[in-house]
Amino acid sequence: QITDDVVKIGVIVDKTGVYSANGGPGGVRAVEMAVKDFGGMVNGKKIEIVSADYQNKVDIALSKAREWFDVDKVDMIIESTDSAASIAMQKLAAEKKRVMIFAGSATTALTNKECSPYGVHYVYDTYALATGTGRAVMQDGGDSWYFITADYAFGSSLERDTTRVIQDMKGKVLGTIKHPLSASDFSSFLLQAQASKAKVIGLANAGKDTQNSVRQAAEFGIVSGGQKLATLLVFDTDIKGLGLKNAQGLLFTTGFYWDYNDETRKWSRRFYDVHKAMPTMIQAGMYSATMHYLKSIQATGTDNADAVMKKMKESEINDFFAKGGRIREDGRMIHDMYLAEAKKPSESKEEWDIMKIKSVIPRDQAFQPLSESTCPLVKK
Amino acid sequence: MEIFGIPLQAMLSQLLLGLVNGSFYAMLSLGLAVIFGLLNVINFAHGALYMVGAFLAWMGLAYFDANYWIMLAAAPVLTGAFGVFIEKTMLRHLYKLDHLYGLLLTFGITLMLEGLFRSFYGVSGQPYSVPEALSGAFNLGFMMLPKYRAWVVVASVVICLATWYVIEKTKVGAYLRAGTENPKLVEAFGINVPLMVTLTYGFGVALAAFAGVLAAPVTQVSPLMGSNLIIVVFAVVVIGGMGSILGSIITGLGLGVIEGLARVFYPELSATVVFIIMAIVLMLRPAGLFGKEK
Amino acid sequence: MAEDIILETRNLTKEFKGFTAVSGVNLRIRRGDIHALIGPNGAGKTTCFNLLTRFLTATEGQILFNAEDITNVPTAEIARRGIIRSFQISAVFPHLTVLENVRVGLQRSLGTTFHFWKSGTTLAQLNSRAMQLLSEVDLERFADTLTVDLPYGRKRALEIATTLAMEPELMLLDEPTQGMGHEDVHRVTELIKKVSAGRTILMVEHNMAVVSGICDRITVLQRGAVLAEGSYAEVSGNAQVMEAYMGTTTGVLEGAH
Amino acid sequence: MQAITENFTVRHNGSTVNALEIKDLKAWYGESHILHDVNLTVKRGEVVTLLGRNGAGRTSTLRAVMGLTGHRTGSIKVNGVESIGLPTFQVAHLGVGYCPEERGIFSSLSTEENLMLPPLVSRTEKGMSIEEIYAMFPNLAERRHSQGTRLSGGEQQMLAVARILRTGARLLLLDEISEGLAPVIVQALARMITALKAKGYTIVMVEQNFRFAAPLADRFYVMEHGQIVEHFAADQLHGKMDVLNELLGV
Amino acid sequence: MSKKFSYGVVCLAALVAPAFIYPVFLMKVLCFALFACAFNLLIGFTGLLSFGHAAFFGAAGYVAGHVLKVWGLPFELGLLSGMAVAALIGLVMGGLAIRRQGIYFTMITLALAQMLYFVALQAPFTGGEDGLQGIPRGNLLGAISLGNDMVLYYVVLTIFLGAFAIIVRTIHSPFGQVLKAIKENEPRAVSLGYDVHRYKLLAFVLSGALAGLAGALKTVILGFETLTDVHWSMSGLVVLMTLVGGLGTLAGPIVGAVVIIALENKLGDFGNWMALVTGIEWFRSIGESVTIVTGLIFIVCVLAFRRGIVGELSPLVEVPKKQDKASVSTVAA
Ligand SMILES: Nc1ncnc2c1ncn2[C@@H]1O[C@H](COP(=O)(O)OP(=O)(O)OP(=O)(O)O)[C@@H](O)[C@H]1O
Ligand SMILES: Nc1ncnc2c1ncn2[C@@H]1O[C@H](COP(=O)(O)OP(=O)(O)OP(=O)(O)O)[C@@H](O)[C@H]1O
Ligand SMILES: [Mg+2]
Ligand SMILES: [Mg+2]
Repeated sequence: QITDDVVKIGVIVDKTGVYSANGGPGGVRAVEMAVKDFGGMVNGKKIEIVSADYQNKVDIALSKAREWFDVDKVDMIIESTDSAASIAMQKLAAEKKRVMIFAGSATTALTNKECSPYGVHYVYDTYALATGTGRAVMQDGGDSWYFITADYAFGSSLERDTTRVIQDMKGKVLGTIKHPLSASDFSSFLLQAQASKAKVIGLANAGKDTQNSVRQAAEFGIVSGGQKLATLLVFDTDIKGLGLKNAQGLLFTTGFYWDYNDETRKWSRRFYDVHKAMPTMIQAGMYSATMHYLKSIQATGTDNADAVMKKMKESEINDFFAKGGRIREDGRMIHDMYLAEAKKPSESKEEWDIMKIKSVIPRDQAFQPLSESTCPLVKK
Repeated sequence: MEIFGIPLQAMLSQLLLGLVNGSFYAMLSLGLAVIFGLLNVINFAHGALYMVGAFLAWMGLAYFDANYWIMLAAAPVLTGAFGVFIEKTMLRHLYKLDHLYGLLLTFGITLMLEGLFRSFYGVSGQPYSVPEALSGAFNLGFMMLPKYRAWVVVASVVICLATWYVIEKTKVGAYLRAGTENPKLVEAFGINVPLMVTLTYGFGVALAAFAGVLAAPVTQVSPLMGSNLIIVVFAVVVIGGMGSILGSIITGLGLGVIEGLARVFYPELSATVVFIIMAIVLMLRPAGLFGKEK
Repeated sequence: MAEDIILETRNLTKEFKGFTAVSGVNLRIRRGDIHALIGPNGAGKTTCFNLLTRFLTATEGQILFNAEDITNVPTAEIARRGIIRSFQISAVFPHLTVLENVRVGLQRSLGTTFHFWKSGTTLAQLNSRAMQLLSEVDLERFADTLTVDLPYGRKRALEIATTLAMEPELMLLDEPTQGMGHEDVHRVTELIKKVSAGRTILMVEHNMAVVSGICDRITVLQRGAVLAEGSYAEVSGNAQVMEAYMGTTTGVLEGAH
Repeated sequence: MQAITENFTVRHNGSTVNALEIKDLKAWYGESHILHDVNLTVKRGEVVTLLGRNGAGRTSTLRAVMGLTGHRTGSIKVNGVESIGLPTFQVAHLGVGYCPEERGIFSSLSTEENLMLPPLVSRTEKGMSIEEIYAMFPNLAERRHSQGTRLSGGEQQMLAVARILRTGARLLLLDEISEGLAPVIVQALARMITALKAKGYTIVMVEQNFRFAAPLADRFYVMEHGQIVEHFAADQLHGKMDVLNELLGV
Repeated sequence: MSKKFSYGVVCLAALVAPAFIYPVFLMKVLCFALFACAFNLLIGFTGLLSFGHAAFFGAAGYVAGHVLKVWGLPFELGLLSGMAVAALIGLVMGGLAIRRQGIYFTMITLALAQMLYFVALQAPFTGGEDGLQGIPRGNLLGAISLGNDMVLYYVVLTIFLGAFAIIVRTIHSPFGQVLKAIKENEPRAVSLGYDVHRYKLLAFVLSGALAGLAGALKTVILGFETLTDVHWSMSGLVVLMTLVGGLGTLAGPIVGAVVIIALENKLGDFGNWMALVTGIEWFRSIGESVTIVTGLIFIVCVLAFRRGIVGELSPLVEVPKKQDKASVSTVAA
């Protein structure tokens, strides 16, 4: 049975901020698409969507989520980017016993210390990003690093995970500097990184912050001076924003690329028709996750969070986004990840032809093994 | 070579960057000082108008194909005209009230401007590239100094000194200074003070827009770029001594440099150093470094 | 020596960036006197007042009040010791009632001025004393009037009543009759005379009619220094004073009025 | 039409036109009505004094002429030109120099800058040259580079008067220029007024100080409660002493 | 009688309100109302415009959050420590700023508060950009669990009424009388022997402590504390609330807080409703533009309704007593 005779999905995204292109309105579109594709109804009950812009602010996210749960009786919240807000919402959702899906947040805390029986971490996390990109760069000889890190949960999580990879592979971290979220001028951070003489400057940030760092690094002659940039989190939209001229050669890890196979192309073209941009991995993941959630409600016949979560964890995910995907007891959805490289302008044949997949990171290696998880839900 | 364990190279380059930031502080606090001097209004909207200047530059390029140099001239004029509009329709009615109302009004204008640009362009930045003629960098040996940033420093110093000269050394400046003290009397001498006030506001605002256009290629163009800066600039103005033209220029540049130093020696402090200096200055000289005790 | 000196300055000097407004002034004010400070414009009279009440800090010299050094005592503390000043322009609390104005003067004696938790009605105990003071300056009819609505001369009277509430030993009046019509001048002069009983008054005044009428002693300042001191007769007989103040050595010392 | 003819007369037959002609002037500060139908005429070359008690409205009359009060109605003709609707700065350009009650020396300007501040207000009149002014007020020459407000009270007063002599204004409105000054300086000012009168200036003085004003003025107006209540020429002064006594307590 | 009566009605309404309105929202309104009242104590009765009140609000929030979450101390101590820290900050900030007047004072408070913002951004215990989360509400007097929104609501309401009573009392106390005199004519108050800076400082500290109480309460209610509360826009918000409601009136800040918080939270709904009623689709978009509307209100208030809602309405409702009118006289002259 469905409470209140309606299944309500809350979509909370950054609609206008630094991450708006990565998740943002496109994320809302993806969820809408999923609901529409599902038929707008589940078990004869209507599916409704509410969405909000939380501007990457924890307080707005939390107030909104609380109100959604208390007043609007929202059954599931899916979010797009901010790690700090995610950790806060994870706690709230656990307290209110509602399903909470993280599509864009990257911190591994969500499936470790802060894990919850009601939370699903769907697309990627800092562990996956760090191992994919970190390994590749280290193997390329980049064994001394300096980090420019976004000063909040996501940035430090990404830096920590990458540092672990570097140290495992006998590399050195020479220093790190934190910058506030959506800083505009990176020159001073970049000069500090430059002065460290590290071989690699690791950018533990995302979205516009990453774009600005890369652009300004060029201005100050950092790459031409022999240092290498490691962009730890890059989306298709960032490459578009930078232009291939600036972005070419950037190496990064991603969970999805629209031009990977026929299935991804088919879905992505549909998405492009409504959103006028190709999907990022977050947006694709939000569609996939919503579908999986709705299917689980259909299968169990209830919107009761415990039942739905049980079902979601039992059933395998097989769609354009993930093959053989599985949600573990710590809430981590595991699927294959890809190591990608931004194309040179000469290689690009059309507007969105921007990256090539260099290798596939199989799902068992891509994510933190359960054995290392500090999540109390994991039975050891 | 090292100073206190910091490579000289790192220090010099941070100092230069500090000077670039200081140039913006100086231009903005100069505009604030000019406006405060004659209108006795703390122009809270200064940051927002700086942002508008930057956005105009960006919009000029995006919609009208007007390049950087055209917009460097056009944006201040347009923003100045908008300032004239603000003064004539709103600020004008507040002069007979407490000065605080001017602050509150311009605060409201700030919210509106930021809100408007936000609802059209989102909070994240729009990239604006360095004009062709200024791209590339000077190799100073210890660092690559992008030509554009060198230009920012030069342009701002020239603008600041020119403004200072006009106000302190010319007849127009004498009218302005006298108008600051007793506008009614200056008017009784036969000078069109209301016009002078309007134009002064327009000029101050145009200065902010000019700084905005200069900043566009450095910091990207975003609706919140002004509000992040304006509070620091307020502190600069307090330290320099409110209303002091020379004070705002020197303090602006100086604090930029000090911030740069702080980034080398104690990066955690770099954001607060301006405020710490402010607190110290206030304890020792309540009217600010160049201010006159009333 | 029998003279009872209430206020004395020793070599009092004030410099403003290279300009000496008050230089080496030695004043001795006798208890109970009405003492006038006169001198051409810019002689440093107001500056002297500001130094005595520490609205300005002296560059050099000492101020002794009842033989105690008060040179470095803060402004408000000087007032609490019994030196109360008036200003060249009228100083009242315009949006308090006349009664409340006086009560502000009295209130300090209760010692509850910082008690934000006490009820305002505890101030009622001061009302009778306040009315008494008001009747002294002939204002009791106006007790409940808002002060802004009073005519100018009455405001000066109220100011004096408030000053009296402080039980000052020494009152400093800066040009108490400036900008007044002739009747008001007369009224205020009488009032000063009346309240001077049992107090010392030091006043700056350009109006020689007032000075000659009520002052016991006169000090003439010029360019920041004391030019002459003595009774009205002594001072007005001094050729230097006549020269400096009237621009002529003949005729009598009289004010601009 | 009439205004044009009057303008015409100004140019061609200046001396017959009154320097200042005020009719039915009413003025307000905010809500409070200060001037009630003031009527007053000043001929070219005359020195006229406004007498009255404090608050009688003398300062307000001068301020109303300059357009410095709040709202005002009636007619104020300066050299024959109607100025009631003009903004303050244009009134000055009709050839008026105003010396306010509070002197208004600018502290951010030096003595000389203060002196040079007011612009020329007349196309025909040159005004006094700076040398002439310094000759008239040697103290100012001596202190020309010091900050305006560092001058002594009397010097400030001289400066306040001197700076409107430079502008070519031939109608001077002087408010209480002897107020708060030592007799020695008051006398200097009296000599200055006499000298100006000899040069053909028209002067309207507001004075509390009867002794100062009496020997200088050609005519007197007495104000009370925002109205002119008495008006007489200098030669009638003696006969009017009783009235003055009653009105002013002289 | 009408005053007592209307107070009674308002109190009654406050008592039954949670039955109809989301209690968390109501509690938020109460917090901001208290914040605005505290702010008004300063501006309305001493004429000092502080643009740094976010410092008290936010700092107390952080301290209360830390005390409750990390140290696990009880609810009451959380609030008290928040208040104490706010008062301390008030003392320091006031010590630096109180000697300057008017606009100078305003700028200094603004800059000092911003300094605190950067401290909050970097100090380890505040959690930086992430803020403090999962702060427990704890128990009242160690017994009654505050986890239930309803229970907490009545506790918050009681605290609010108590704090409001303190403010009213302060205004009418002997101290309040001195403040009034200082506001009217400061040099004269000095010459009467009042050490005006100390009185202003006490007013500043009181105002800061009460603002701190509001901040601490807000943290407890919502269970988190972030940089938003120490940011200067929060200082601007409280100025706006007070201005909208009516500077220097007792009830004004409360009305202002209700209006502004409702606006922030319900503007979207209101826009949808307007769109429904008027058929003009454009209204749907105003929910996205809270700042524009807020800015507009600010401008309109400054230009046309300087006395605020209460200030404009009260002359219509009751015959003004002369003396009251005086104390309503807006920002310091
Ligand atoms: N703050 C200051 N800075 C510089 N000079 C000052 C300052 N205050 C006063 N002076 C100068 O000190 C001198 C004495 O001034 P003061 O006000 O004491 O004169 P006064 O005797 O009261 O004259 P008056 O009768 O005109 O009031 C004047 O020349 C004045 O310009
Ligand atoms: N700015 C003002 N606002 C309101 N009322 C004013 C203002 N200036 C003057 N008044 C009032 O107008 C009336 C006339 O004042 P005015 O200054 O013209 O008098 P006056 O004859 O020059 O006297 P005084 O000797 O005091 O200079 C007085 O009652 C005064 O209180
Ligand atoms: Mg004096
Ligand atoms: Mg007058």
